[in-house]
Amino acid sequence: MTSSCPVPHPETERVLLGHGSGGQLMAELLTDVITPELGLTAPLEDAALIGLNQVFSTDSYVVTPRFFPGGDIGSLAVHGTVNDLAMRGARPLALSLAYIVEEGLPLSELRDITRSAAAAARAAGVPIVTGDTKVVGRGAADGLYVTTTGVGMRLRDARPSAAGAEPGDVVLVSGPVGLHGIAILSAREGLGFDADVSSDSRPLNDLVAAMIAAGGADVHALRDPTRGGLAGSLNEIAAASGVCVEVVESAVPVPVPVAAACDLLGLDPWHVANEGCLVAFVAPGSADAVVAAMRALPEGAGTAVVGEVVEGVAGRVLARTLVGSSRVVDVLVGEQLPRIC
Amino acid sequence: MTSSCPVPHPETERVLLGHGSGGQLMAELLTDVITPELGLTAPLEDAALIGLNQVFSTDSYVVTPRFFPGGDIGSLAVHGTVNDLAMRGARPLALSLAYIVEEGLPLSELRDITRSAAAAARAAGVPIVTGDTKVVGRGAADGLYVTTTGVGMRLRDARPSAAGAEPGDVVLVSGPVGLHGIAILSAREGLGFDADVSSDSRPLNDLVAAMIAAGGADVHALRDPTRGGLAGSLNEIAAASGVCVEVVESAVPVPVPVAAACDLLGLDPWHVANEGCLVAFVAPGSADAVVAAMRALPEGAGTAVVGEVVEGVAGRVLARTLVGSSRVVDVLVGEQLPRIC
Amino acid sequence: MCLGIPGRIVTVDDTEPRSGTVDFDGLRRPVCLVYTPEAEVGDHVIVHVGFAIALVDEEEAARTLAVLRAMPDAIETELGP
Amino acid sequence: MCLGIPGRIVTVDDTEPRSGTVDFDGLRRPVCLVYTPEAEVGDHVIVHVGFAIALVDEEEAARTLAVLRAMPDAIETELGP
Amino acid sequence: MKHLQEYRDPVLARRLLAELRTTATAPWTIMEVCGGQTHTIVRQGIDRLLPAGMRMIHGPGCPVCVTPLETIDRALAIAARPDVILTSYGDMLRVPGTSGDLLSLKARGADVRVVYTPLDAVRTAAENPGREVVFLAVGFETTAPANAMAVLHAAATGVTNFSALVSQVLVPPAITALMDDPDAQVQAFLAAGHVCAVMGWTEYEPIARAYGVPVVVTGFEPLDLLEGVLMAVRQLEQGRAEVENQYARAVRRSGNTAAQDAIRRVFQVTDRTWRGIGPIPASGLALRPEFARHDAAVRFEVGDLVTRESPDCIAGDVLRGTRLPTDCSAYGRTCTPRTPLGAPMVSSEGTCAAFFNAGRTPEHR
Amino acid sequence: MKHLQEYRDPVLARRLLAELRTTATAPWTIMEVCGGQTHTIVRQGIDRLLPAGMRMIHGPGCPVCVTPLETIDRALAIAARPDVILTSYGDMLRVPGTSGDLLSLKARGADVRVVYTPLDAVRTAAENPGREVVFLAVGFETTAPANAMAVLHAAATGVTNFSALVSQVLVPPAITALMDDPDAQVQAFLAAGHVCAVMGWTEYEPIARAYGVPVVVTGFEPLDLLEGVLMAVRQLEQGRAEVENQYARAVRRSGNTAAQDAIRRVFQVTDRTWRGIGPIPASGLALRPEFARHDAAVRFEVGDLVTRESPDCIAGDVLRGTRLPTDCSAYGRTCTPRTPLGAPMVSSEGTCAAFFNAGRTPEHR
Ligand code: SF4
Ligand code: SF4
Ligand SMILES: [Mg+2]
Ligand SMILES: [Mg+2]
Ligand SMILES: [Mg+2]
Ligand SMILES: [Mg+2]
Ligand SMILES: [Mg+2]
Ligand SMILES: [Mg+2]
Ligand SMILES: [Mg+2]
Ligand SMILES: [Mg+2]
Ligand SMILES: [Mg+2]
Ligand SMILES: [Mg+2]
Repeated sequence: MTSSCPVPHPETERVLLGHGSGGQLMAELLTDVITPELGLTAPLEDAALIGLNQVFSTDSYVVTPRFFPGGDIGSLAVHGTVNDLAMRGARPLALSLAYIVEEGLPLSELRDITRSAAAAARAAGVPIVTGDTKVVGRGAADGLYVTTTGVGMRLRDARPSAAGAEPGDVVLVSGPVGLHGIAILSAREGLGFDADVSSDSRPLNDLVAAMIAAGGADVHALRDPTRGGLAGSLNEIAAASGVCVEVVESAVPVPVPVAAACDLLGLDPWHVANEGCLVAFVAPGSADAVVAAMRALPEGAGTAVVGEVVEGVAGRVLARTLVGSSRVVDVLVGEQLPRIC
Repeated sequence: MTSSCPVPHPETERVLLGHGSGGQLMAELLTDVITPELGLTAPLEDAALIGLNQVFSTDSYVVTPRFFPGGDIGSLAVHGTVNDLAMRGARPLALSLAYIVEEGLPLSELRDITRSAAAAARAAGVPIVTGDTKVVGRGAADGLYVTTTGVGMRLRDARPSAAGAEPGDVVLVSGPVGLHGIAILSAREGLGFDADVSSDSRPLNDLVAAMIAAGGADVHALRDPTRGGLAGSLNEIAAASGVCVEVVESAVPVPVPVAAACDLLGLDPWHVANEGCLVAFVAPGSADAVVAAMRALPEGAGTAVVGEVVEGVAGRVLARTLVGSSRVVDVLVGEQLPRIC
Repeated sequence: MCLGIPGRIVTVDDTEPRSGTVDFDGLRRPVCLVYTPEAEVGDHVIVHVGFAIALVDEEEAARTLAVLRAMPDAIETELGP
Repeated sequence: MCLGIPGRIVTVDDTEPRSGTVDFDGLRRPVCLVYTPEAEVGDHVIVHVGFAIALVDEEEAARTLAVLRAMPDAIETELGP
Repeated sequence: MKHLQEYRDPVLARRLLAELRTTATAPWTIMEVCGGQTHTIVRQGIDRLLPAGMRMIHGPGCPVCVTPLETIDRALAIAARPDVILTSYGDMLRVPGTSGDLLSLKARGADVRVVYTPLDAVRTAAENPGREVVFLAVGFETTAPANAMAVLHAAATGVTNFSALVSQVLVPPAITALMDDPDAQVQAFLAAGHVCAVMGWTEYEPIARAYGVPVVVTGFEPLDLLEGVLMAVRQLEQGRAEVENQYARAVRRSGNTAAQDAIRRVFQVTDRTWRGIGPIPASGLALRPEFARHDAAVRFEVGDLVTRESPDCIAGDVLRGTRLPTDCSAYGRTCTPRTPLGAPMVSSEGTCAAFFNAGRTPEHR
Repeated sequence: MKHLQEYRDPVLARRLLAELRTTATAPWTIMEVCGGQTHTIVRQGIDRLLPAGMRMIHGPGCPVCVTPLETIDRALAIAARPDVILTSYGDMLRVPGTSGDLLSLKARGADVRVVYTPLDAVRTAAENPGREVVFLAVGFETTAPANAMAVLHAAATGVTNFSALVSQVLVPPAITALMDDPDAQVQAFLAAGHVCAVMGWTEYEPIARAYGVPVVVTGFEPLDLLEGVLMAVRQLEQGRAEVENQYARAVRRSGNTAAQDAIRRVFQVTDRTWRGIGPIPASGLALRPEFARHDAAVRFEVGDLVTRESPDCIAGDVLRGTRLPTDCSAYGRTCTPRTPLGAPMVSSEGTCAAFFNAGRTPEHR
């Protein structure tokens, strides 16, 4: 498309909501705008390494509504960063908690969210050691935004990386997918539905510790499929590792109400965000031991073997469909909009 | 005041803008709402210690406008966190950079700010190793908010702490005060003034390294007088250290246009934010060496001896006034509102 | 065309136009029932953009399924790819 | 009462009501000059809530300062506390 | 979900495919008209399991694809007004107009909101009396009853700041136009189950007769589609050309008469230009004049609209089924779901997007 | 800054203080009327340097302090209306009304904006034609010309959505009321330099004569104040009671006649209740009836206001100079700048806040 081409042109000058949705637009934003300026290579990992064994990760949380079935923005912000550290095989050591508060927020709500963040941190065994609070005027935020940052120390023998998947690896999912995103949607006023769904938001550091204990360096890749969902994480690992992944559609655990909500709204459950499960690529020799270790913990009880790394186009994720055919598993473009027609 | 008391009552149920202004309201918010829930002791330090020598600090930046004389939100966010690490005597090791972006922000602006943050980090000798980008809908943010978090390692012999000031300590200020806050005000549309003032935003880690090299453990307390200004930092150190501080009003370097803006708007220059100077409390035996080391660097060229720790009411800061009298140096209550009448 | 899925009516409300709540296996949504005046609590309806556009005929559904289930089994290897 | 500070007029603009820019030692602000019709560029005015409410009389200022500066010096120890 | 999960059974799917292979003796070409059916077919890879030579052609049944460019441009112009809240189904937000889409306009400050049902748009209007709430009322016969009820409800409750920008389209005239095309390759149709749930299937009987094409009213799940294809192939093999109903659990011959009544009360038949295809007589619905106060096209003067399509886009041929997306020179290069040049690349059931998302390349169609 | 920095010279300040000690032979009591002067005195600790026994009493010259509670409550009620943008000088935002202050109301959603000059409020109105912009027009004779010009400018340019909630007050009637108080302890006044820059000092001549009190028109810098005190003490020592002008660089005997004309065009003298003090005849300015369309008190019906002050607050005595803040049982306990019970604890030049911020305790007054 040349600039004189009199055709529809997509927005390329401004940030769209979809730039934050963990899909293709987001990848483009990072690749085109952010990482070249920072001199970073593609930010494929959940957390960065500092030196040999220290791990460092940050995330901002802007979830609406702030309270939802299964959690709130405070606990979510703790779990999210704890999990990003865990995805690099790290034991979390300390967290920071930074608030951006909109003028007018009830103090009681701020207290409740802080209490929830503190409880989540305690439960994950990580202290919140420092923080910050900024207040912006009415209308300059939507109530409260939270940024957590964590430092951690890699566990012995832990080397998981999005670029670590190898041919033959077994692909695991630690629990049902789509719960968090659907719980958030169901808690929103506008969509007017109500679902028997709670967010899966929870810390996964103990689960990862158990996996590393069982599989050591054979745990090749770990990822928590948050924004962009399962499809996003699988594609990121396939791309970073240069492998082809095949997933069996019927093996992926999608809870019934999640499937119903996706059917109703025209969403793809594999694109829906999760906050309490992980995708793992494990060398076949250690897969049984890792699965057993995962299933021994409550947060891994629903672990499913969903696929494997196969011969094929590098960076591609395939699904074996219900009817026995195959399709390419796509990443989200921008925001996931309810498909109605 | 009982609840049946038919008298004016201040807002106690909601967050006010003033809760973010680094004054008394902010202290109240931290003490009453945040720190008890987190189980932290009063968050008096710029950065937390993890273990013996690792330092960890976070801050969110919500400055309006995003570009101002002397900097922008990107460079500011880097300097702010680098400086908070430095105030604990640490060499910064790595930074994270988290964005909350309002839908509609020009991508070019995001690129410019990222470039500026990267340049600031390079200049300070600290890599930005990880980041995050969230997008919120139109009207749910004011363009862009930035949260930086840093980890650092304490320099040998460095022990500065807000609680470290001792009787007899010499009080130093590394440069002119009030520049940042007035530069921001002058860049705002609404106030309609225009000043020959640039923000002092800059990294202070080299300055601190020079101070520690010269004074070692005799550098008792360091603080960058950001929100709450010089008066806030002095009061915090006086309170945390349980000492009485006396400052000589005429010794504090207030640039002429800062004084003019404060006179015009009825602001107190000691309450205005800074982003490129520090307050130091140094044992008298090392004061000359430290001052000499500071003045040898551009960012410390304007170092002034402004006061000392005296006998007196613990936690109180006194000013020797121009006319030779004395007054208590107060902390800001809430936001600093232009005083007109 | 367009997305329409079956759900079970769990309440019929006293509103104008006629509406109720439809359950989709654990997800409930208010649905306008004005075009299915005969539908009652317990019935399945096909819901499209918030409207029930058809009442599911249970007998026909059973018949369709019976036909499908009566189909002879296939040999796996015939199928590809 | 009320905050009023002296600044020097640097421009007089062609507006209704009369206004201009006043410099306060490196800080400039638009100021309404309607109440100091006689004030010109270079003059000092006292500005209060965006209005020049008085033209500074340089001669009187010099006289006041001269009086103050003529005052005999004091002995430090007389002053307290 | 009952009446859903059963139709996704992989064992039954295999049996249906085996039966289809046994039944089909020729390389039949069948068109599913509906974008929802296209979605299932492409996502489940059903077309790749068909007997050798047999083809599914994906028809013009995606409202996102066929809504005229002029309507999109009009919606953009109306949405740009500061007093307007433009409401739409999520699907329409990324449809390219001549100079952008609604999502980009939103990023530039327009108040654009997604609704799940048009009644939500009426409620938004009631809640924002100082604003004009415009609903982009597109779709086939399925959305028409809902959109009609929104207008009736607004009129009845005096919500005068609600209006609809209507571009409803009708399936049977489109099928007729397709069959009149000398390039027509379609030998049988799967009619869209939900359209028929509303309208019944009597309109298809003259088409089947006139053109000698089997028409099978079909549901949306994998088994529905496989059975629909099988029923069509059986007719073809037997030389029949009738209307049959695979989707009997939801569709009656006369359709939903209450819904049809509402459509008739609110709308009247009009000529309509289909994006990519061109004008088709009597193929659309417009608001009746008595609802002019709820007609956004009447209420908002937007001046002359100059519409321009990409010269590379062959969406018309794709929608008519005469060419595949992979035949388009822009496909996967300048035209991707991220940067759609034509509407069929926008919605995931748009034919081009369905192909792209499934990783279809010219080699592997 | 020229005409500012010179009057902060510490050496000259010491000379003035020495001269004052030499001159004063009795424990004179002098009131500075103006809050701005109070601010300098307290911040510089000037009163603590005065000869033993000599006292400065801080007068009622802070508009934040004396604006009637009823006006604050009315501003709160108007600001709570969704169509209103309430504009105010920053000082007024924390002044406690009966049930809150403007800052809290803002946190609860009201659109409250700080302006530096009333002309900004008029501009805000011009820029927001769909909203009502109300300016809280308080202050003494200094702000009156600016506020008058805002009304004249809005009227001249047809900015009909601008209105002012006026509670202007006048100094001379207040001084008269103070001197009529049987508890009056004031022996001399420092008149407020900027009030006199506008009004001149002829109004003070009858007061000086009638009550036998020296009045010195005084500026705001440390040297101004010290010289003003010295001039008052000289009169007292010499038994004179005249109006003298310390602030000759800015104040002429007749004041600023252009400004006085504007005040007279827009305002008329009215009785006014001073917060903490009570009603004082002819002590205020109200908009003339011909500006009713710009009069917020006329335009906004807010129903009956029930105002209630804290029973602990002795602000009236403080403002009259008969008691010190440190005499108040609430001072520093339930009443602090963070939780002001009365207006003098709000603005940093309010007498109670000035005391508090300077760390004054009953022991160390
Ligand atoms: S691929 Fe794109 S350009 Fe080609 S026909 Fe499809 S929508 Fe048009
Ligand atoms: S200290 Fe407070 S309560 Fe006491 S007089 Fe002053 S304002 Fe009133
Ligand atoms: Mg992650
Ligand atoms: Mg992260
Ligand atoms: Mg994360
Ligand atoms: Mg901080
Ligand atoms: Mg909000
Ligand atoms: Mg700091
Ligand atoms: Mg910090
Ligand atoms: Mg900081
Ligand atoms: Mg992230
Ligand atoms: Mg904004």
